[in-house]
Amino acid sequence: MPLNESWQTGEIPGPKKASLIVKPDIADAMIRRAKRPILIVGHGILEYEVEGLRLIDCLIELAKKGKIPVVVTASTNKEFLARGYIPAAIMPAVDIANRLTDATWKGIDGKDTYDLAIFVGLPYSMEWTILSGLKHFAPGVKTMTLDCVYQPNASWSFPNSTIKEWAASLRAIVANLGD
Amino acid sequence: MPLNESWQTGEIPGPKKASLIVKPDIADAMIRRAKRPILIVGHGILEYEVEGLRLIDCLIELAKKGKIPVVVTASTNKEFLARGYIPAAIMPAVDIANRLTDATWKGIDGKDTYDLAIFVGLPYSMEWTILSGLKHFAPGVKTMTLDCVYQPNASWSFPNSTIKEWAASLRAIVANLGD
Amino acid sequence: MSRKGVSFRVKEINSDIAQFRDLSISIGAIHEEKWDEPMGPTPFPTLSTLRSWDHTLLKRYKPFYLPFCDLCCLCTYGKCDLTGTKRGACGISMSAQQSRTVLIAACIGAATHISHSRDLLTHVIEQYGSDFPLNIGGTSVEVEAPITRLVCGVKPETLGDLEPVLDYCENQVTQLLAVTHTGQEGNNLDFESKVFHAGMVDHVGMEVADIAQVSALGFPKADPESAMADLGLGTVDATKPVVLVIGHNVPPSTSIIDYLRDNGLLSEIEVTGICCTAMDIARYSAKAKIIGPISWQLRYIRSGVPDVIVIDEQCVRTDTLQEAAAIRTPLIATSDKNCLGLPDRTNDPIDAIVADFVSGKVAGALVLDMEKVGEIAVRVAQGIAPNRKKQGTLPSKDRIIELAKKCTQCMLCRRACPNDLPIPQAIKPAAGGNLGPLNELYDDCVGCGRCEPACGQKIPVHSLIVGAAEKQTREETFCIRTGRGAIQDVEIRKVGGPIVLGEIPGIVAFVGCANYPKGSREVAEMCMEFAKRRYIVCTSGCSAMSAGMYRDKDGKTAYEKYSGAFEAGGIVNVGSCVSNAHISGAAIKIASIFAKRPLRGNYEEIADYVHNRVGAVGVAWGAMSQKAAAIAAGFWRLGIPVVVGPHGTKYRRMLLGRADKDEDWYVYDARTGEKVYGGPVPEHLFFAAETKEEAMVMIAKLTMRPNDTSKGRANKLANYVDLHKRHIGGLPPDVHRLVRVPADIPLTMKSEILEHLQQHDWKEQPIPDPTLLPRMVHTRRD
Amino acid sequence: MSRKGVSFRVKEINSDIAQFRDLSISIGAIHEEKWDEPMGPTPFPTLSTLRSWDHTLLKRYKPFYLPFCDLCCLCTYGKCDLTGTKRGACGISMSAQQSRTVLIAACIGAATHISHSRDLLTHVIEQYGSDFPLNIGGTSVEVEAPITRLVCGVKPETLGDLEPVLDYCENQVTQLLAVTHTGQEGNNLDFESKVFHAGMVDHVGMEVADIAQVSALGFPKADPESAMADLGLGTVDATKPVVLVIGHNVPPSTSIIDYLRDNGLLSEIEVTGICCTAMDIARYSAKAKIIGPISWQLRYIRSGVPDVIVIDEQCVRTDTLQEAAAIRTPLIATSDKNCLGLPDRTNDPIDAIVADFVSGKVAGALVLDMEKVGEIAVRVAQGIAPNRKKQGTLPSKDRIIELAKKCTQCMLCRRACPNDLPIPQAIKPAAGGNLGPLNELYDDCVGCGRCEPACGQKIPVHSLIVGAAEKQTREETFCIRTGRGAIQDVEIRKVGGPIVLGEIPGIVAFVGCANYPKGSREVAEMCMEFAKRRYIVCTSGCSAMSAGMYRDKDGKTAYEKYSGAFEAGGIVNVGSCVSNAHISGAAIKIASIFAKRPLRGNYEEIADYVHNRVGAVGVAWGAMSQKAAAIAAGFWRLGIPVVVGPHGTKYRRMLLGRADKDEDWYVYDARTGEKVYGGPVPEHLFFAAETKEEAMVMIAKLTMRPNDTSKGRANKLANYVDLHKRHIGGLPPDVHRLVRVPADIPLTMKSEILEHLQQHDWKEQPIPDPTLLPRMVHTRRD
Ligand code: SF4
Ligand code: SF4
Ligand code: SF4
Ligand code: SF4
Ligand code: SF4
Ligand code: SF4
Ligand code: SF4
Ligand code: SF4
Repeated sequence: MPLNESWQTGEIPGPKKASLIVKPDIADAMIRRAKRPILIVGHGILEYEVEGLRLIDCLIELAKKGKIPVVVTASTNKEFLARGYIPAAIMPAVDIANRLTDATWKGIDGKDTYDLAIFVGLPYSMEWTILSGLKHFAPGVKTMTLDCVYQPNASWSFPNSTIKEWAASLRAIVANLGD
Repeated sequence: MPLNESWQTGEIPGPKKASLIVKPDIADAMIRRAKRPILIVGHGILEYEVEGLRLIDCLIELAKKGKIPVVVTASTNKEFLARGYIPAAIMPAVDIANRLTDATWKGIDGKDTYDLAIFVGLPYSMEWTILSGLKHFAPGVKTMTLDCVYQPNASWSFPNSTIKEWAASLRAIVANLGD
Repeated sequence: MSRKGVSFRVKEINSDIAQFRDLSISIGAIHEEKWDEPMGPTPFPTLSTLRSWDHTLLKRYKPFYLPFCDLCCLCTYGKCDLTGTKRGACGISMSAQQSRTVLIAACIGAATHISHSRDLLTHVIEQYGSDFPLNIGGTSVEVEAPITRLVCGVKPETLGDLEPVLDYCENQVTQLLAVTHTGQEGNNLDFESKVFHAGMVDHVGMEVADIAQVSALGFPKADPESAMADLGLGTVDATKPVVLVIGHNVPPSTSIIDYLRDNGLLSEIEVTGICCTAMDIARYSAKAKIIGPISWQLRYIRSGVPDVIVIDEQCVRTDTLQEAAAIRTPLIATSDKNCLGLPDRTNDPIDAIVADFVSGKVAGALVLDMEKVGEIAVRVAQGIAPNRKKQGTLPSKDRIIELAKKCTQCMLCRRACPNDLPIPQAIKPAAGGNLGPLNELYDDCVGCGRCEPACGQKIPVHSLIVGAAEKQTREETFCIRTGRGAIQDVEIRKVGGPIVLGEIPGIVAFVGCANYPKGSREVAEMCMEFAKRRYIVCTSGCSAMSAGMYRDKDGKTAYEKYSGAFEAGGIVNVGSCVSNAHISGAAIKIASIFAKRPLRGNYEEIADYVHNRVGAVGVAWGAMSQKAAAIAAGFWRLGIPVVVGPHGTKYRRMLLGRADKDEDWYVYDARTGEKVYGGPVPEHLFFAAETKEEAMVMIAKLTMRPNDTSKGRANKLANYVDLHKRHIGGLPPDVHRLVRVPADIPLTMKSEILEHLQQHDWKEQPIPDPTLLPRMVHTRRD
Repeated sequence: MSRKGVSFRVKEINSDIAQFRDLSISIGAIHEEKWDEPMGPTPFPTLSTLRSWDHTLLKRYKPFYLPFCDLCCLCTYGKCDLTGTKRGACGISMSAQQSRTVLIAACIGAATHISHSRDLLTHVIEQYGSDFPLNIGGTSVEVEAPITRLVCGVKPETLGDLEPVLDYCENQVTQLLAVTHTGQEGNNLDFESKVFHAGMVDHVGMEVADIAQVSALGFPKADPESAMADLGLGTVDATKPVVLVIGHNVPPSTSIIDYLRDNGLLSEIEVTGICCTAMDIARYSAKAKIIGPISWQLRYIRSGVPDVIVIDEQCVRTDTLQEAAAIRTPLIATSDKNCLGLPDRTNDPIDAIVADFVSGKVAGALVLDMEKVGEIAVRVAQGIAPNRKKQGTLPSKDRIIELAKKCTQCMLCRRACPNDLPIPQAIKPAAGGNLGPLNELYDDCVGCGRCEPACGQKIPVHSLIVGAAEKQTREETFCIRTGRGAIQDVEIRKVGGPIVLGEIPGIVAFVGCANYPKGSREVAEMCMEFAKRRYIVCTSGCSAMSAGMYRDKDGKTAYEKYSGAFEAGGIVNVGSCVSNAHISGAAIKIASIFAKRPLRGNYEEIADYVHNRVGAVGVAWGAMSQKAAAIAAGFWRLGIPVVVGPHGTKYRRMLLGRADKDEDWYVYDARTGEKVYGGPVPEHLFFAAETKEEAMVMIAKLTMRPNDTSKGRANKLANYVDLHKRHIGGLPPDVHRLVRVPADIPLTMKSEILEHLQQHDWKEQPIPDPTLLPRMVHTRRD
């Protein structure tokens, strides 16, 4: 599998493409460096379970450790609630992305703009187009995806990976963040 | 300069892209392996001179050593004639490329089809589109460019290079071929 | 030299020059006088006539651009990299370029409906004459052409009256397409305004097509109890010769039915259809069987069942000739828009054509004479069926296992699949004999075939999936209420009150194509859910088929379970794609018939009424085509929100409101002229949902309107809150923005909502008499 | 309810309903009777009428596809990867997709001309009335509308007669655009046939526009000695208030001239123009100055000279508003196709608008009333000029050096430049004070501005180049013969013989945009070369300007050096883009007037004549736009070859003959009906040349026709061989394919050509009476 090609073969991006998160520390560094990160979680995460670890639990840990507010889309909320974690906001993916393009938007807490938006779990092509929207129209927001496939329109993305490699990376990111 | 991006920033290719000629031997191996190579030389070569070496002389040597028939486009013929080298054919670039898409075409000598077409010296975007035509419609013909810029639609291309690096590579290719 | 020359056939022009003049006389505006409604301000609007209305909407519902490509490749200055703030060689910005791309799509869509409309109209006029009266539903439908009346300010009474309406449409499409030329419009919002214009013109074109065919071909006339037709692969009797029709323009298919009828063959031959031609042929004869939407083309052809394939135009897979050849089934092309490189046999004798087909001498032919097509198709099917033996190309179980063994798990098929289906993961067990996982993919597969050329091992991936689902396909035996056409004026009068009072929480229309993220079933489930909740549910085109392709736990399809009337809890299949005009037409008729707003050439006022008062929502869950883009745009200009599935983000932009920006939601109170807060309703104009669940919750929310009575708002809120609780979890976070006065709160949810309101510093807001048009202040006529 | 409603203004419809009916009566075909030519076989052809002619051409000139993108992104099933033999989700193949893209471009181009034509016609009918007679050249031009007569079979005599012609065009564009919808046409050659159809319809639309404006606005009427106008940046008197008009639709500009004339201000104000509006305003008043083609927009605006900018439609840079604001020059938009987001001030009083502009309160406004525009523009220019002080944004020499120092040599500007100009290499010395290399780029720069946003250092690269060329721009003082319009019938009669006999080796038309690989000068050089060789040279649009932008060693421009007559060695500027119709019209008139072939509705025969007998070649050296694509397609359907520059490969495909395949070059001999070898002439239908030299050699070759007399062929060969020797070197390798009989050999080249013939086993071939239409055998009428 090619590392840094669109997972959907035809969804070729233009000249500006995501840097690869080749090592988990890269993602950690970016998250640490961000003043106001936000995590947007789509329904796709509900499917993933590797070696007993459910992705959603990993993300909750990430959000807690990194103190990152979570926006849930679609029905993802139910699963978070079921785990006793109350997301910062429930909002469709296009709505939160649209707000991120507004440089005057003060965030879900009304305090300030976000400088890093971390996406995970949206359908591939929907995430592709939404990240494209942000690439072009949200110059102040860096974007990162935590999916196991390359998303060229993000600022940083994992390469196309096997579920195993990817789960290991995620675990490492979360572990590091705790440091 | 990025090695394997289109030299013209906007001329993004699709999923199928040229392999890089990272070392001159790669090109040599391809040329040697070809049963019936052909060299197509555009007018752009007339501009290039590096450290006393004129590109055209280098190509004549390449053609001679590799016993590769040369097709000249535009006014390139005059310069070849001036050096006492008679090209195998004079033909506009779109004409020779069009013939290469015809799997029944027996070549300029009427003997057989070509399996490797080496391009050099066409205007960048014209070469881009012509190589695209061959990528899609000449499945039996591998293509290579000897220009100093990356041509994504070829089968093999040099990376975007400085004139110096590139001249050195060309020289090495020609030298190797003599072996 | 009359404009009629346009639609002439060559032979006619040749035969008699005088005819030109005769016809030019018949163009006249005879019926004009009979319509005593005074002309409104904007008949035959040009590109700029309704611009200020568009900008009013666009100020609230701003485009959120989702570039699907970072480049522009529209002229030879390009490709231009438009990333971020870069501009192209013509000076264009990314936002304008995205809107420009939407405009091209909307123009293609509108042109497609309008040109279809023109071909159909020319055909029925040739058959029935210009003076043939329009009859959409007898006396039940007095407002026969609400969109045409509204947009053009004319009241057509005969088929001939529809011609100048199409002239207008063609003129406007040409103007609009010109706008996309290099170095024309430079402003994204003005591009968007033109997209709306294209959409409006598209609805005129669709209306013309459907009222012409309903009138001339005797389709169900606004009949809530139109007949049921068979639906699904399993309904075909493959022992008979089988004709397959694909496309959108019904005349070649009606000619098949006519020939069968005239020759007493109706029960000897199966006439089956895919896409809108199927919908319309079933309106012509309920004996025709509907196989399914566009995604069924490959699987049905590969099954080997059809003995002859007749294609007309639109949404016909462009590899149909190759697929037909693979099962040795002849193909007849019948539209000059889709000639497939075939020899033109239009003027050859029928016997010769039939003989050539039956002997296998030719694989396909172009026949542009509709009357010939019927006989040819039937006789070819009869002639060829005995020898073909229905050999398809779908692999047997053993063959599937054998093919699956060749798989290298390279993932390329999955990476080519629009729905990212886990194909390699399903092929692996298949190689070991377990076809279950492959079969499971069947429901979610949109039948695009892209996985096949992607596979380096030449595994016919789609055929593997369909082959593995063989039992399931045999069980596809559903039914569908045939397209009824328009909504009766009397139905409008009946529901007008309940809609405004809120007994009916809204109108939800499921329209458009089958590019679903998770298969057809989701459409059926949504239809049933909203019908159960007593919304008025409308369906059309591919979505109307999908709505019928599922049985609930009682074993009933949506059409069996719910009535076909335009009433609370009805599921109203209006018909094919062009019948979508009856849905926008119904919204317009609510304003005109129920609320008595002047209709003629009075676009802005009617749109303002619909936007502020009629709780209609369009849902194009699998919208794929340029036509779908144009249809959506026609709804947008009326202020009707449209919800699409996740693939809809590829349409390049959403039109999203910002509920959090109070200043965006002010309306004029028509009674006082004051600007008052109307609430974020409807919140969006174009919205892509990630999942069915998110869509349903959003649909319920988008039926709200500033004009809702408290009873109405309470009913709408009850549905919204309930759906949110079930599918998203908890009370909706924005419920305080949607409650205006205490009476808006649904009784059963009182305490929890009150608590929420308190937490959010809720304040009571008066319910306005809302309008976005300053000129409507104090001038209300209802 | 007449179709006239289409072009009505709202106010008129409102004011009087009866008018509808009055007008519907005036549609009539009154003049039909007066034209005694019998109707030909194909008036008002539909998409399929001329299909077999197209396929005949396409069999010989097969598309060579040059995909400019490997994907299709036209619907939400996509993007689809179409690499090699892959197919999209709709089943489409790469070849069909490329042709489909060409069809979209051709539809956009045709729609643009036709909608421009409609707006113009509506405007002049409003001003002069429907009955205003067409007058293209008095009695010198009896065949006033050769294309319209040929295609539609009608003979227009008044402005009003042109309306139904445009109805036809709009109808066909709509049909054609529908073909590009997902799931329509699946065959690449049928797409190409539709491209040809779009081109043919485009030429009808162009003809209507130009004969309407020539007639109504009093443009030069087929006048070989039309006035000379100033051309070039250096011709503007910047001490006066300066108006700049940009676009293609001349009415706003004529309204400026009218206001100046009426108020005796003609010599007080400079009226300057860019693009075709410039060409046409100079036809209206030779006092108007033409700045240059599209590539001059940025440099002229940035010079700060214009005090007001009036834009209409087409090829107006979409960043004009931003550029205008940067020099504090107000902008008036006048077309509903290009509103730029500006407030609509159409109905505001002129004084208020002028005041708002002059005070700087508004930067731009939309004014859709042409009559108001003239006064506003002039008064704004007068009011604003004294204060603006012509401050431009071009950097001084010092500033250039300063900016150049910021350059990091990252190459991004060069990588953004369509012509791959060595910008970083020129900026380096500039940082050291040597602006020479930067200045050298000026000639080759197409002024697209793409280099600027590419630069991370925010260096205004294009401005640096223009700034460095400051002296050169001041010296741009050229002249151009204003567009003469049609070719006189008597000229056609005069050249018909010499063309067929070969005294005139061919007609070479330089048309289209300014996307040149190496600047304007190459066009001027080619024009002069072919005029010197006594070809008939035609020019139009941007190319006509470029042709005048160069002085030869005698200090003369092409227009000063050569006559404006349609004769050997003439350089005939027909006018703006829409005047291109007179070039195809001239070819048609050679068949009709000189050879007396029936014209009316007789497309195939005329095209067959032109293709086999009229040695015309179109050259669109800088073809960039969709309009250029449509214009080329109109020439292709007539069998006239078109040569483009290297950027032309981005049009996605060439149409190339294969001289080496003898079997491709057989024609019918009309005398005998036999199929005989006609030789590979013209060799190509659409050809992209790599360099000017290659183009010139190919042009000379492409003027050959199978019907050439020996004298004619010898003359054509002499030019071809001579050009080949000079520019390519040696005898052309294919000369043996072009000599049919010994008498074909140019006398002066006898021995070397004979030697070549011997080496190539040459055999004499009879000269046929060539036709590609079986039905023309034995039925010749000339
Ligand atoms: S817009 Fe579409 S066709 Fe053009 S470059 Fe982008 S993906 Fe390719
Ligand atoms: S239309 Fe504009 S942005 Fe698109 S390729 Fe042409 S110049 Fe570039
Ligand atoms: S045919 Fe089905 S499985 Fe194959 S790519 Fe299309 S949707 Fe995916
Ligand atoms: S593309 Fe073919 S080989 Fe690759 S995973 Fe899919 S089925 Fe297997
Ligand atoms: S709903 Fe969509 S796919 Fe179906 S027939 Fe209509 S346009 Fe085609
Ligand atoms: S039109 Fe066809 S090839 Fe293009 S994106 Fe749609 S399905 Fe794919
Ligand atoms: S403005 Fe001139 S230099 Fe700059 S990119 Fe365009 S052509 Fe090249
Ligand atoms: S883009 Fe700017 S910094 Fe880079 S080479 Fe060009 S001028 Fe210099």
